[in-house]
Amino acid sequence: MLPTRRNIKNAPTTSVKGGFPVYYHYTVGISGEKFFYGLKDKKFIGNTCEACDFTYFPPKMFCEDCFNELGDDTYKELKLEGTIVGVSKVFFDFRGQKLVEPYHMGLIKVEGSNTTFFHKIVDIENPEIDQKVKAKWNEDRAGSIFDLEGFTSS
Amino acid sequence: MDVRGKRLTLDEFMNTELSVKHYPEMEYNWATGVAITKFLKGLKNGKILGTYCNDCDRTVCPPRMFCEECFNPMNHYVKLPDTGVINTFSLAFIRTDATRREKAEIPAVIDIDGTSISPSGFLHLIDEDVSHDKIKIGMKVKAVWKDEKDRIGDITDIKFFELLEDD
Amino acid sequence: MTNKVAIIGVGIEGFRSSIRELSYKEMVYQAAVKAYSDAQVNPRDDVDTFISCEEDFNMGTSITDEYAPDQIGGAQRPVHTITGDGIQGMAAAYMQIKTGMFDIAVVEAQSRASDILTHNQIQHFALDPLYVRQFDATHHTAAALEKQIYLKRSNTSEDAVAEVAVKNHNNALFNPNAAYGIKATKQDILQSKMIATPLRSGEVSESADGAVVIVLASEKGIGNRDVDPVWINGISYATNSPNFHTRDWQTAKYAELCAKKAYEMASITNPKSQIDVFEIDDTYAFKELQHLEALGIYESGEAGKALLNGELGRKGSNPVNTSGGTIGMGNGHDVNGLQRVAEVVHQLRGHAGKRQISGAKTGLAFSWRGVPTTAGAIAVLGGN
Amino acid sequence: MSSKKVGMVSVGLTRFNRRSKETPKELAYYSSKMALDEAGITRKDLDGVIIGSAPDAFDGVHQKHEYLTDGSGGFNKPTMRGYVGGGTGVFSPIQGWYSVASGVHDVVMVTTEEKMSSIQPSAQAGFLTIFDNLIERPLGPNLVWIFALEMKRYMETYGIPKEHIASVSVKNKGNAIDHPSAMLGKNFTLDEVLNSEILCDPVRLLDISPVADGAVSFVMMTEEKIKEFGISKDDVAWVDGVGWNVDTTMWTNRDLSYPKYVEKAAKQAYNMAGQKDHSPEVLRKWLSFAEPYDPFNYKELHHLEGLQLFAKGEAPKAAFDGVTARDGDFPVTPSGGLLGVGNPIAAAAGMKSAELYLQLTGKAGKRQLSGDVTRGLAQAWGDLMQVGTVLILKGGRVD
Repeated sequence: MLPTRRNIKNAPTTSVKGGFPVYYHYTVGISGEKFFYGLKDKKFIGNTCEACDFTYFPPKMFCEDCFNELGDDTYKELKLEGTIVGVSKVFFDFRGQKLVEPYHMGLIKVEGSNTTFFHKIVDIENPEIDQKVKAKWNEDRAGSIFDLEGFTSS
Repeated sequence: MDVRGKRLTLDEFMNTELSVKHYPEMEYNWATGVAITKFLKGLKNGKILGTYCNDCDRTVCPPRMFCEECFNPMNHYVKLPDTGVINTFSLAFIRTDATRREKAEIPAVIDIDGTSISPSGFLHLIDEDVSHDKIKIGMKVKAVWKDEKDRIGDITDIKFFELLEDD
Repeated sequence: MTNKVAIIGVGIEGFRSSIRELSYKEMVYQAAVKAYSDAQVNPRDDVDTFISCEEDFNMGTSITDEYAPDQIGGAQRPVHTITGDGIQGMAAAYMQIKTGMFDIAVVEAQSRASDILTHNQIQHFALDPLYVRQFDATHHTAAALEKQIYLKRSNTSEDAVAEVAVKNHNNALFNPNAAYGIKATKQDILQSKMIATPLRSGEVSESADGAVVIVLASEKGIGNRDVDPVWINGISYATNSPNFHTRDWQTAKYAELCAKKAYEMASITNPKSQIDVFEIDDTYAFKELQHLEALGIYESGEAGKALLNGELGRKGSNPVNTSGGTIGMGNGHDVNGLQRVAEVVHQLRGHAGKRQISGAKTGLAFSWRGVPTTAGAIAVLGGN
Repeated sequence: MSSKKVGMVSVGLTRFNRRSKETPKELAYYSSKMALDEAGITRKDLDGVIIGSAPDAFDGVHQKHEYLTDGSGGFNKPTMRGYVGGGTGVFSPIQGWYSVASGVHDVVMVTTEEKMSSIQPSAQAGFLTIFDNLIERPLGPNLVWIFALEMKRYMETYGIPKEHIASVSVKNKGNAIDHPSAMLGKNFTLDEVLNSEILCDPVRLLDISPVADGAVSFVMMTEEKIKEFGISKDDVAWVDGVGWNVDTTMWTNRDLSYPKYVEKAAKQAYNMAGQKDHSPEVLRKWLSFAEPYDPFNYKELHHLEGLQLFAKGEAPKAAFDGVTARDGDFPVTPSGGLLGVGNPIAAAAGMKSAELYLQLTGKAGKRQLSGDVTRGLAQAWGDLMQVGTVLILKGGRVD
């Protein structure tokens, strides 16, 4: 039998409750703007560091390695397909609650990029590493990560 | 020097379709420990407690389990009077969320009588109905407690401090 | 003077699944008193600099270093926070002593997981807000993906991963500072609930409460003190990339990077034969194996086999996590590194009781910052 | 053991904005890249990265250190984040100093960053959580409270008129007109400051520095590396002294009229620099100028006294009389400070550290002080009115 922690919510000791009564509004930044508008238009926008011969998807304003700035002329459209690098069927959400409908999260190497894109894999019973996949779009798109419903078999 | 950073107006910042919102759920239930548990229980009983350090020969408030000066344990709890002196105060017209209050609340550091270093006390509030002209640093104050049945062992068991020199 | 830095005192409070009778400051005070008595120092007179390792959201306080000084004796002294692991804090203290301007330094880290009601949500909050956090998947998903890639790449079996957890839970039975010492079996682990394929809950270290305080000193700082120094022969830390898109999923790159530097400092060319005891991060069971390979102690795919051969057990040729690791002692988050260091110090001093590895002269402590980071820190320690 | 000589060879700054379009990583990139370019080196030359950023609650990412590593040039490098609240921006270059002086690293990037616009509904909401979780937060405090309480005590103890304190706002916001990063450079009159909107008496709107987004970076390295890269001594500022100190958490048990912790940090730095005489007249001659922390106008004065640059209670009159003006006898905050340039916490004190470098190397543009600028001091402060961090730099040709 494996250990579990005592239910501290009901621990019979003196305590004071509190939290962070805040919320956040994040700008998507310079490269994020190109990426999210791309999704809205059913496009994968990446960008390439010529010096490192390395293509970022999502794009980045700078190359992590050589640290050159990647300007407007480095952005380009990528194919809407890729390969599964890793995949996991997720049974719990970020609150630790069991998901009513478990789903697959994948690491996808989008064709033409050198990076691994984290998104859902949909409509595939048992996705596997090295499997080819393509983008599946949502009909309602608003420049959000969820404009892309996920990747499905190609 | 060519400094960069694109300045956005409030409107550009808030009303772009691309921004991402997040409502974090970060909740805690901090154990109050030995010293603050005693302090809060004292408040529930209408008492202000401090601790006495044998080695430094001083009484401090709020109480603590160890002395930050000599690093020895502090085990001797003492009941202090519920009176003190205004160390400093402010007339606060803004709230925690930065919105304005019409009537100022009056946060203050109260040095509790019977402590042997000065200052030694805690943050609390002064009766917000006092006339702003009247209140001065160094004035004597006394705790105004919630009704016994409403006290829960919290710093807010003291409603506020009232001025003693009223005339 | 040869410019060496030693650990001269260690104090541990906990680890237990929860320590509710003390506030976190009071808990740290208990550990500090033990460390100072071990090191024969008075913190108010003898210590030149203090470092506290903690993260705001793990403590529930913004600018949480405000509350760091008193319980370690640091009021009106040079104190600063490292928002990282205890071994990173130790590296900061090491560097300060190496400047020649400080002789005695204190490093403290603590975990008050029981003060946190929403631990999953807080770890979720560490994910990139634009590209990762928006999915409602648990943060353990990243570890699951990494495990899958590791098993495939190194051809390591699920059995080996489960046996890591079994070994560490069992080792913890002999460690009075461990929260989760239990006679676990492989079945317990393999049948535990699936969090995200292929990661099961039995492979994930449970959080615990506890604090570790260590005292570091130069040779001048040691002076005539009656202490049992353990020397820091090598210490380093490294980050790969914080982005899911660009980080290395194939290996624990951060471990490779910092090991290279620490081995160089400690003149280690063959860690497997030159090091006697290993305390290696096992926040997730597979991580112990993955880290052993990235640290150059085993070739890719060999760590799992070595484990199944019994090499990594207390009686094996390369004992790993005699303390029980984070799986056995309990996940202390910011204090994990100092948990590892404390055990190496116990082993090198011959104070490890039933866990003692006879003749241990050199030890390695390695920590990882957990999902979603790719940050690790390492210390190579040598006994007298 | 003797420490290695450490030189700061470049700085990089972003513009300080109330709201920036860039992500925190992108802001950090701007300043880091500028510092690399100014130094004439590349990321490959770095063997360590120090990151300074204040509460995670502002940028809105747990484990913010890790989040900022790629933008700060930390990919595949040793990266470390130290943290002393508002004191961070001066402490980060101190960390740069100890990581190089120790011989562990030869060339380091130090990047300080803060993006305060992300937190909603206001930065004040984030400041609630700096108060004691058990006996203060239930009272509903905000950050301005503690400044008001400390300011009131300071004024009461020494009988300081508000005009004297307000003159610091006029000076610093005016100085900031010449700072390219500034968000609030403007010539205010004393009356405008004194009659601005009341927040928490005695604190009014123009007594306070504006919250901001921004980043500031430095490159620091050993003397050997400076030679190796062929960097001219004119482009170097040497670390002369450092000090830091944190007072007890029990702020309501402290003498709020005098920052003892700043005194202790300052004396540590003066002693390291070999300056054993700590009398104000001597120190003011020894230093060419100072950049004390000014998130609120009275803090600059409070700190000048803690730094031993003026006797207790005497800094306000000196400021009012123009002694600390950019063309005064002892220039204080020629940058424009937090009051004028803006206050992206860690990056704000980073900006003050950067001002030392810029003044000492003659690169401060319109803000350049006249005469021989040989040695400067930056100081920051933070936590619950509790931290003092002090950095003293001297010019590249000063022995």
